[in-house]
Amino acid sequence: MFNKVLVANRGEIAVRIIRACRELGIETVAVYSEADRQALHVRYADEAYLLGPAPSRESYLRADKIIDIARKSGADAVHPGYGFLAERDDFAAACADAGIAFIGPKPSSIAAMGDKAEARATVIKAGVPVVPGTEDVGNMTNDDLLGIAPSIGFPLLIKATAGGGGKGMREVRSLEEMPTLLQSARREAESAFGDGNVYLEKLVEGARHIEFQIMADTHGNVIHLGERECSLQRRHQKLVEEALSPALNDDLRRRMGEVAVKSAQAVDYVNAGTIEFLLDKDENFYFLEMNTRLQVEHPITEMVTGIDIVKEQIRVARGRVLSYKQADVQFNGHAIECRINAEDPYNNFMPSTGHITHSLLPTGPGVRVDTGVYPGFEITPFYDPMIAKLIVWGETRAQAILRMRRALEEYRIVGVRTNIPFHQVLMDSHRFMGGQYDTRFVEERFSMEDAEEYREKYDEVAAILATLVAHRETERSAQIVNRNERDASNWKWVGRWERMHR
Amino acid sequence: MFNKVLVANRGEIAVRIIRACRELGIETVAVYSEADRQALHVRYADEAYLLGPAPSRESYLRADKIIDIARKSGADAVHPGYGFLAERDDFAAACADAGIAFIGPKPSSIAAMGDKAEARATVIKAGVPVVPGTEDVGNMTNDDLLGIAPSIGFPLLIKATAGGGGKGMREVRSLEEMPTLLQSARREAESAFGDGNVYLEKLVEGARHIEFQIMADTHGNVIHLGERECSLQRRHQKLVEEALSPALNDDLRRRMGEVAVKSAQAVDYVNAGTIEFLLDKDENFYFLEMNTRLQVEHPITEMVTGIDIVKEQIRVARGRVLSYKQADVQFNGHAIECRINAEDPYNNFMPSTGHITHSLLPTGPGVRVDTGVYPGFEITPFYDPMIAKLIVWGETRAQAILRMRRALEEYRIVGVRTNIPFHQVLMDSHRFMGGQYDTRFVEERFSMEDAEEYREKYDEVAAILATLVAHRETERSAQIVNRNERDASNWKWVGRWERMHR
Amino acid sequence: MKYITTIEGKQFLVEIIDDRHVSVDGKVYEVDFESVSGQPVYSLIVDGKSHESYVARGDDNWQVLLRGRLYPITVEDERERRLRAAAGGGVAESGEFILKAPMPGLVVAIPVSEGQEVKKGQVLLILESMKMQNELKAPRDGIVQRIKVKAGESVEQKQTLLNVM
Amino acid sequence: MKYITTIEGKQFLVEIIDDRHVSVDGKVYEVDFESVSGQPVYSLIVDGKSHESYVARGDDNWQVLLRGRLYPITVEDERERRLRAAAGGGVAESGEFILKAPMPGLVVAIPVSEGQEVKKGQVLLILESMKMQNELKAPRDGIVQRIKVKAGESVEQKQTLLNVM
Repeated sequence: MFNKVLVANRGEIAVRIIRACRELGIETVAVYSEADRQALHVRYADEAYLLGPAPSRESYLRADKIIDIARKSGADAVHPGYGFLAERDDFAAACADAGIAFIGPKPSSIAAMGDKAEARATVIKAGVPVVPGTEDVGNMTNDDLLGIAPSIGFPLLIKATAGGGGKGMREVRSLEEMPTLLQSARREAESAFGDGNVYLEKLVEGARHIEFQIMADTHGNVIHLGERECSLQRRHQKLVEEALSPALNDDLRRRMGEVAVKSAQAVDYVNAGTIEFLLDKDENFYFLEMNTRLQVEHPITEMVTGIDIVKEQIRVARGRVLSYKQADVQFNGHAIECRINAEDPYNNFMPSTGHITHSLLPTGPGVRVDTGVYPGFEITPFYDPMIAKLIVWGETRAQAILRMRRALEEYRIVGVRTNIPFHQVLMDSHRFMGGQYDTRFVEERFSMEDAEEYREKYDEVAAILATLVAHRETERSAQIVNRNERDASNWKWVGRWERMHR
Repeated sequence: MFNKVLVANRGEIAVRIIRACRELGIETVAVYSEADRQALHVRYADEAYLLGPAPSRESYLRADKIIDIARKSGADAVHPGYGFLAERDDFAAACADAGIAFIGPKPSSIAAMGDKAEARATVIKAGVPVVPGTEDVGNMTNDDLLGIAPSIGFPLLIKATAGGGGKGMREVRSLEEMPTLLQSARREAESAFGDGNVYLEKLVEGARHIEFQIMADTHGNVIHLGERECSLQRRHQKLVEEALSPALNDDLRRRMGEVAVKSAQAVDYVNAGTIEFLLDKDENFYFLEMNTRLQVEHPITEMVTGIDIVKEQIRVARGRVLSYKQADVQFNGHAIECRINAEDPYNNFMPSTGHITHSLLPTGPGVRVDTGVYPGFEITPFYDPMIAKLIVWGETRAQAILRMRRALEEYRIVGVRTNIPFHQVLMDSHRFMGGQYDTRFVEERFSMEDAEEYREKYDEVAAILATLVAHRETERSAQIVNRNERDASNWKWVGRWERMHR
Repeated sequence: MKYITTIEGKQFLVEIIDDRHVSVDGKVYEVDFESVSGQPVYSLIVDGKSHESYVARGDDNWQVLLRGRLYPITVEDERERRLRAAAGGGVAESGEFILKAPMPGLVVAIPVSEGQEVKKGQVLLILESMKMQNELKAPRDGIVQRIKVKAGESVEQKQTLLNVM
Repeated sequence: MKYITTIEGKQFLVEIIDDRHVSVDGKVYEVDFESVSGQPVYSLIVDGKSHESYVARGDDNWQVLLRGRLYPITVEDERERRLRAAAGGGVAESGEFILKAPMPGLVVAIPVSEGQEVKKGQVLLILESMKMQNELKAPRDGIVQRIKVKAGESVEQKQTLLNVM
């Protein structure tokens, strides 16, 4: 039993954890970097201690300082959130050594699932299906690879061992074209990473990214809370998640859920975790990896199950038995999450920094916003661009989509660019509405230009707006010139005035 | 079937209705007074038309103008919200005459329930229990009243016919003391209202105010969505509501629900409505009145049933069959609503007006805020002081209370005084936590001073805060004086400086 | 800089040592004090404890709203305190009291008349605003001098309604 | 006042008649136009239709964000238009292009070298910010002139990175 939790994180997830603690009557300790003195988690926590300068490695990644602060403040538990130290088995072990409860799995489970080869081997032993392919061992020659390819089957992927970002990756449709593609893949990998090693993996076509939420206690009980559909990604960053997935039926859900539970049991798992699968069009599914922590998108599972996952994490870490058995987990309605990022969807999703000068949150029935920012707060370049999660619930998937559209339309954030327009265009797309998408949809078959037709409907209004704003500004600058004064307003009128008169 | 709804209201309820319409793909028309050009309902609606000057009787009560605007804009339905024209049978009839669907009951039902004597007579005929007493007919002599009193039973209340606000009201414990009390009650009523008429009503001791939500369609189906506990009132204004009531058990809920349905059927009711009851300590309950409209506190019922009442109102008004049968209505968890009013709990709940300069909404799991205001909006003296409804859901009543405390602590509104501190003290009170309260609790047994003990814990912190702010201001005014300049900041430093140096 | 800070009779001697330190009755605390979003909302971290408060100026004090409780606080520096002590100290329960409209509204009733003796807490005027009737009460005993408005009249915020001597 | 307002090649002749009226290509509309909360957020009611938009200045245009769609718009009055017509019109696809850091960050890689010919859309520099790698691309064909930073260097917002002629 512990009574004071140190939250070793920042942003919306730190706020989320503080809320759960407060609702359980547990005291909270925030830690913060110099850039985060005014952050919401500092304002909401009972105690707050400075970690160090803004860069993560000097602040939120300083495991030693965090354990010192836990000791100093009398915190007897640590919640790591996601990212930063959440999947570092050495940090979990260091907490245990210091006599501080780590609200998460055992260090051995984190380590087992953290090593890709070990995780794969472990779950294969437990009878869990994985994507067929050569193991990621490197140093295989072209002859080795050409020999093994037919047993994996075509189409397959050549992937760079040092890989990432699609560099050195080639799709192979037949054995004949494979030698040439191997050459070019190795060449690209060599130039990109200085390492020409490649391996093979079956190409799962039209694959969806499906993940199951696991909860396990220290008494041997493991249950799943259903799946989340996470196929909408860009550059391997999730953008939109749904619970449940439009691609699963009850039978498939039961079968995948059982495999997910088995995977967790294979590493003697405790607390909340997520099993990621690839699911193909023929309902074949393959274990990808396990995330041994609370997931960004956990709220959509909370919305459809009514279970507060963070409170349950704390219960389990306190040694209690899970509050729910598998049969208690019922799914009600549909939930969608849009990740609101400070990035410009009209400029290649470039991150955007600056002061938030104004903000209007969507509220009302079925809408939840988890955020760590507020008007007056500065978005700095040091951390993740995700500034809020907009989550809606509806009785059906269609109602949830309509509600999400309504909420996106209401949401105003002024001061930084956000990807809200991306989500708006996505929610209007027929492919999304039909639930017909896979992991390549956003990058290959989606464009902000899809909205052209829609746009014409309001172009006259847009023209009036631009003209009225320009007119007002011209008048304002004229007045100011008359007064023979200048001021440095947001309006950059000086620049405009100079352009006009030079 | 209609496709465009005029929302004949303002504030949070207009926003609530616009949201429901938008989520159903129905277009919306807002109306607004000169004070409300920047109101949220104007910003969110598809169309918006000016009604007239700020006072309600020149704007939101102008039924004629509203019907004109509906015609002009092509709106084929009107949603009246609550207050203003919501319970005016002539307005409902005028809509029908103009061929516009009124999203509410028939004019005859509004009229029947609007007249206190008729409502009472109607439900008595249907076998519904009412508070025993003389009918509100006036002109009874002292002898008449003394004669009838024993049949009502003691204790009873003498009430002014013209009554209101407790004036001319007397509690009578026995026949002996009644003549004297009649004299003084008449004298007070005469001086307060210019009308000395009084009547008698049984005094229901320790009464709770319990109301049942009714939904009825045009096909003869009437169901109830359970009760709301509304006993926490001040000057007959509800402040906090809960669903379900801690005072009811399943059997009593079933019995009261049946009576509520019977009451609605007695006036051939259609659409959403609310039956109000008084409930005494011995589980006797009495019909008080029916509100023939959407209720302010409808969200707590939505939270525990998962039913969107406003969407269901629209469905029913479109002639559809109710989406739910009585057996479909299940209650899950507990919900609480706090009405956030612009009034100062430390100054006799005096209304507070002004610009909202800053606002931070509580968000996260289980929290809903329905509001019509935002930073930059001005609270004017023309309308109701309720600026937001803070609604929370929890798996149990205890969890809901803890969550409400958390949400109240997070809520910041700067620019006007609010009653948030009242709610915070209330949520900490043992009586509230125990569910032990009746309609007189706030006025007779609650005080903001109850918090004295709690306050001492933080008085040193408060002293530091005040001193730092005062110190900073002194330094700032000194600097400004040095620069021989003055500015008109929020800080009123000029006044302070003058006081210091005179 | 030293201040005498008083919360309803309870005195604290608060010294601002430097930007990061204050002492209260001799005990030194490390403080980190910032206003949030340029508003009169303050974040204060005292020896690691995080507090947030809305601090507003009252008529003759500071109103600190902290964790749902309101603290009326006076802050005086030593010079102010000496001056007040020399002047006799204590807030006199006499002098003229001017009742001003706390908000715009409509005068519903004035249950007192000029020359009438009134007790502390007695209702002087009923003002309707935001659909509510608000009773404005006498802050102390006295005699009503001049009534400047009448029932049915609309008044602006801060408009003088009547005075009591 | 008359303006020529252009959305991606589509022209509108917009005349501001008075505070409450504008015409677009000769058709008159009643407008009610206000900024909200002192922000560049505008509420516009045109013949009863209520719109809300965020309007920001781009480098050489206005960016109007309306109902989830971005409209890049140029607004010119008649004088500006005459001047531009006299100057030959059209934005020249030549001259120096200076690549500046769109945000503070860390230079991860510079896949081009001085004197190298680059095509429109080619990656000039990779900048890491907010844990993301962002590719900065050439807006048109040209030759890289001077590279002022190197991989591993931290840069401030708006700092010049390199230029292309």
